[in-house]
Amino acid sequence: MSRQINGDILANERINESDYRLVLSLPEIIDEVKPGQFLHVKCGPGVDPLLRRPLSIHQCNRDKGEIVLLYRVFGRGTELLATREVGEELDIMGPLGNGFDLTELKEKILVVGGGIGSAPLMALIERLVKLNKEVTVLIGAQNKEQLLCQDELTDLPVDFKTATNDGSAGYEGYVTGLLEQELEANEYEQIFACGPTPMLKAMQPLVSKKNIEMQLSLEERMGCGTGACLSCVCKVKVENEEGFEYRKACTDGPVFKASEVIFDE
Amino acid sequence: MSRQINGDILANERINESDYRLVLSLPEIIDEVKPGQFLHVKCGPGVDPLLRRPLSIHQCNRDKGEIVLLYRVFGRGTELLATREVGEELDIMGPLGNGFDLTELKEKILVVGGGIGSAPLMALIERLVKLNKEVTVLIGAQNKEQLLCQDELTDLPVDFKTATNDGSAGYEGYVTGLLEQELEANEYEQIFACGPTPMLKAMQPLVSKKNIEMQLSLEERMGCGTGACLSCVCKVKVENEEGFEYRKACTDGPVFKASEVIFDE
Amino acid sequence: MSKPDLAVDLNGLELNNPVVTASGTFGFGEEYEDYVDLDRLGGVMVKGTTLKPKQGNPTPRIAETPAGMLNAIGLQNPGVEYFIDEILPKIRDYEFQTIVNMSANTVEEYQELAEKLSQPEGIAALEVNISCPNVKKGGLAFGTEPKMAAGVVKAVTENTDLPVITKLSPNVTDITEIAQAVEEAGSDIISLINTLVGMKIDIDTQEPILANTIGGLSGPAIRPVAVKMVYQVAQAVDLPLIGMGGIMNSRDAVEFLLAGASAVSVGTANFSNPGVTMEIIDGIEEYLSEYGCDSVEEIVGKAIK
Amino acid sequence: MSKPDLAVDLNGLELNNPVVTASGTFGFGEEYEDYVDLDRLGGVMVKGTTLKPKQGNPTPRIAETPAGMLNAIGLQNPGVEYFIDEILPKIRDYEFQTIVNMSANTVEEYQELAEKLSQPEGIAALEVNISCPNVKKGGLAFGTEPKMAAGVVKAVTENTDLPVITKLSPNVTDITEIAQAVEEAGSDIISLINTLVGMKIDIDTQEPILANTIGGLSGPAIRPVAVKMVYQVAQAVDLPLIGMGGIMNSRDAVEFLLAGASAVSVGTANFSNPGVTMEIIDGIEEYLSEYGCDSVEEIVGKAIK
Ligand SMILES: Cc1cc2nc3c(=O)[nH]c(=O)nc-3n(C[C@H](O)[C@H](O)[C@H](O)COP(=O)(O)OP(=O)(O)OC[C@H]3O[C@@H](n4cnc5c(N)ncnc54)[C@H](O)[C@@H]3O)c2cc1C
Ligand SMILES: Cc1cc2nc3c(=O)[nH]c(=O)nc-3n(C[C@H](O)[C@H](O)[C@H](O)COP(=O)(O)OP(=O)(O)OC[C@H]3O[C@@H](n4cnc5c(N)ncnc54)[C@H](O)[C@@H]3O)c2cc1C
Ligand SMILES: Cc1cc2nc3c(=O)[nH]c(=O)nc-3n(C[C@H](O)[C@H](O)[C@H](O)COP(=O)(O)O)c2cc1C
Ligand SMILES: Cc1cc2nc3c(=O)[nH]c(=O)nc-3n(C[C@H](O)[C@H](O)[C@H](O)COP(=O)(O)O)c2cc1C
Ligand code: FES
Ligand code: FES
Repeated sequence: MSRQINGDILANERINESDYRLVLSLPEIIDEVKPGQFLHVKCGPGVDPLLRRPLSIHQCNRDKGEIVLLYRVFGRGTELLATREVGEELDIMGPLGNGFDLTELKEKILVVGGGIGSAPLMALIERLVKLNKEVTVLIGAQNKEQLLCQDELTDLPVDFKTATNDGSAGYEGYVTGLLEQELEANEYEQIFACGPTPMLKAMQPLVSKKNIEMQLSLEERMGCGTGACLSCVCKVKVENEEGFEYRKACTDGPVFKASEVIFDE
Repeated sequence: MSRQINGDILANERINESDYRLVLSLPEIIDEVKPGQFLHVKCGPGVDPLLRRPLSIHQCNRDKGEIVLLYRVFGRGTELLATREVGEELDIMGPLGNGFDLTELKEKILVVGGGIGSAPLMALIERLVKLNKEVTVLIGAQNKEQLLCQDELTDLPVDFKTATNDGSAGYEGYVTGLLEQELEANEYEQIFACGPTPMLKAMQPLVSKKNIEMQLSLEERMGCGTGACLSCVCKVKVENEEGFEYRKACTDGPVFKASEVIFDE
Repeated sequence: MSKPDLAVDLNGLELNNPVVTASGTFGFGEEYEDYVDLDRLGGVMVKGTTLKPKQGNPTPRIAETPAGMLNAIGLQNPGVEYFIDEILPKIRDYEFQTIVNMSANTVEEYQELAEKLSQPEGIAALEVNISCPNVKKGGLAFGTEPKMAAGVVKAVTENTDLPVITKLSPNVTDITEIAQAVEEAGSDIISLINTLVGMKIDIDTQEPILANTIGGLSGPAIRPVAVKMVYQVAQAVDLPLIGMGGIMNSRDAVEFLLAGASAVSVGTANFSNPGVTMEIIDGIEEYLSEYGCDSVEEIVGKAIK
Repeated sequence: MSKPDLAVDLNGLELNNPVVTASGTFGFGEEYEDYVDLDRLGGVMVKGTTLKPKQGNPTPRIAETPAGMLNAIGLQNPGVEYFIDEILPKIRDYEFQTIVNMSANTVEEYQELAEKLSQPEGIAALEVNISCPNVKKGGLAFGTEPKMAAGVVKAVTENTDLPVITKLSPNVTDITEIAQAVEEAGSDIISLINTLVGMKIDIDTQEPILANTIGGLSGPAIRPVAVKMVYQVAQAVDLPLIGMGGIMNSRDAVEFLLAGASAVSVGTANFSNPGVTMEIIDGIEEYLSEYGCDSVEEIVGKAIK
């Protein structure tokens, strides 16, 4: 069950030029949270902006009842969110979405994140590590400063590699280039990925060629977050006349099987 | 000349249940300010609310370059203003309006304020005292807590009387009741008043009966504040077919001669 | 003092209270189960339903605007048969009145929809969305021309015993003309307003944001337009009105009641505050108590001079 | 790289840059002298001018709404003679183009206004506001019916040598129909949009807030409607357009240019930010530079698919 509640803001700190780390006290919902789910956040009071903003659950500290979000300041909503202060309350709906499907986990797992899309992967990686999976993580970013989760990942028993567009850390180029290398060098049984649409789209053929099962977390503009408004749909392959069906990112996703997702031109 | 500038907020403190005292650093305009003028304030960024709010200049400290506003939290704009913090900047236009006409000052002067309408009178009183006028001040409010300027007025060489609706201080009843008493008891040559429209309207016959010259500061909803939009008009007696003309509160006012103002039913 | 009576009877459509949810913004009700006590709602206007299932438009389907949003969902829905067989049985048992919003491109389709929706148990009323383009007449919306609007409404009223609500489009020169035409055509209730047509361009890509280019504007931005149209239509017809357009809280809802609506419908506000309908029901009750009113009716149209 | 050329030629009306101020929101220009370098403005559309002086409506004349405002000023103005004798001489020497917005209740009055305003030096164009009620036809606005609109425009174009701008009302079913009618009637330029009709009720007093009950909605709330109408009209006529409705900054202005307007007019934004026009001129220039454009023209209508 999902709820609309106010969570106390325990921290809201800038971690690099564009990104913030927001810690919320949400003991009421903590036990329901799964990696890959998101919160639908009212960034400020009033009607400007009018709509909530979907933000993935980055980390989930069950003992303390705390949920961590990682967000990039992008437009009006996230700008406003960045001004919210410790001690204030944040109006959220959540947890929302299906999260990653962990029912048929393989052993050798690759996790790929691009840009702020790396946010939801941390909670997943922590879970995979707990389950003693063999995890390799590829994180891509514009530059070294924007590489997310570096400290956390260095502390975890995972194989962690990075790619930056400007070459300031790790592989020089897109994380999809690093992925290509990685798929040549090693055998993986399962991939989880999140990032900008062009990245996910580029990954699709690379991975399907190798016949590896992959789950993608997609981003779509959302209205309700509850499955009511049909704003957030993604194209999914089905056997009908058109060859596709629209599924809701908010309730049917945001995680979909890569093999069924259709990216438009 | 009036300007649009950002003033540093030096203080913004609650002084009773509903009212705030806001101190702005505005050295750029301080020398142009006259009692009875106002600032047109953008209470917050963004489009909610869209319009500025007119607030009278309560006090003007020329040496320090500081302007003090006194405002009551009423709706969305003033609510937002109350959340603004020391160190932030406030976007204002000002000084605006004609202010009180002090060109033909008499000796024995009565100043009457009702509710938050007392705000602009402080700057006036301070000026009158400096000019060694014999000043009597009547201030009305709902109750003792909401009586404004008490401390300041007690410290000044003026005759200061109060009225409260609930009788918790001074005369019990409207300040117009106190005024009636006062006009019976003493002779005044000139009156300045500001307050809610019903109060000003009630004062008009009382004062005209005695043939005392009076200036009223009026409140109207304002758009531009510059005389361009014609939202803020007041009816003023003139000799034309209709017997009146609309004058702009923002540039022709907000202070008008009581003898020329027409209050609608 | 006893509590005011919130129930309203709209020409045969009886609601426990005057608060319903607007079509396309509340799914089939169930979607809000976690946030709302659905049994407390007056009614739910379900997602626009067509004869055949519809995939809807490509994405992006929504864009945010100052105090509003644009949508171009394109009527994605599973079709009337799926609705009757699969969805209705699941929502029938809630206390709310189920109002089915119907969309079609021809008069014949409206008629067929009315017939189909009049069979099953559990539907309280039909809402005719006449903002859809008339395919036969080259895409001009049914709702923009009195005769066409009347034709659609007749096709529905003559083929159902359910109360018929006609939902008016605000994108017209004179909404009272359309309102009078649908009144004459037998509509029992009028709901208004549907969205204003609008668009938004991304100046970075230099292209319209919505895949569909244009979309429908909803939310508080349009409230003044909606209130004015309710106020006008209330004086032009004798039918009960369901007012909507930018209602965000109970104060806004009361504004529509004072303007002449007998009930209100809440749309976009559900997105920013999923529990908003409960707050609105409570708020209307408080307002009535405060003003010493025994029933909702006492304030309906009170601002009309 | 050289600076982009901001000058635009709108069918005979030459502006140094595509930014003008909207009628009724900027007085006669002078009122903003303290805040704006008036000489830098492309043009000023002065307050709606009538044959005889007008007192206008009682107060309250404005009300704030979400991301917008309602106004019902009622065309308070000193009349055309006072304008020509007393005001024009004071503003003639500014560099901006003076555009006179004309309002009247009959075709004859429009004609007389056009004649009078064609005499003096210093007027660059006439803007015909056809949202006024047609007294003879019982108050239906001229701008809501193509033939009536064309009649007014003809009466003006046939009696002046000045470029004629027709200002369209958005409160119509099909704005392209009106646009085409005024194009045929000889209008040189079209400006759009005027305000949407709206109202607001004070739920505490249970009465409309505006003394006039209804008013015109302006500000960012209406921008999506305005952009869509500009986009549509740009494709329906061959005339240059002056786009307006909720422009708050240079990004919004560019949105209108991309939608098909050759120039923009700024209204309500002057109230919240009196220096906004200067920021908009600078912002458009920056945008053009960033996109490697040499002139404004290059982006006009670029979002049209
Ligand atoms: C399931 C999901 C999880 C997400 N998780 C994160 C996260 O953990 N951290 C993070 O920084 N971002 C995340 N995003 C993206 C984030 O929602 C957008 O960056 C944010 O909504 C932008 O809002 P804005 O007001 O700053 O931008 P604006 O451009 O002003 O927003 C305008 C509108 O577009 C929508 N929008 C804009 N960009 C996006 C986008 N990329 N995806 C979806 N809607 C968008 C907004 O929600 C809003 O309705 C996620 C998106 C989805 C769908
Ligand atoms: C010349 C002048 C000087 C003023 N000086 C002061 C002062 O020193 N201290 C103070 O507390 N108040 C003063 N007021 C009143 C103050 O402007 C309003 O209380 C304030 O605008 C209310 O805004 P809001 O957003 O809180 O209320 P809302 O009701 O949300 O405002 C909605 C709209 O109505 C207008 N409005 C509402 N009430 C008034 C009012 N009484 N007068 C004018 N416009 C109104 C607002 O400006 C806004 O446009 C003055 C008004 C004028 C005209
Ligand atoms: C996402 C969305 C989908 C909508 N779908 C429909 C629909 O299918 N049928 C219909 O008649 N109205 C539809 N509407 C219009 C609403 O029912 C309502 O008339 C409009 O949004 C104004 O109300 P609001 O401002 O409270 O949202 C939709 C509105 C939105 C925002
Ligand atoms: C206070 C006010 C007065 C106006 N007066 C006139 C007028 O006299 N003539 C006219 O054609 N338009 C008038 N308008 C409409 C504006 O010129 C403009 O078309 C409209 O406000 C939309 O632009 P905006 O959203 O930028 O304000 C007025 C608008 C406002 C807000
Ligand atoms: S956001 Fe409304 S259905 Fe997904
Ligand atoms: S507020 Fe615009 S003329 Fe006074």
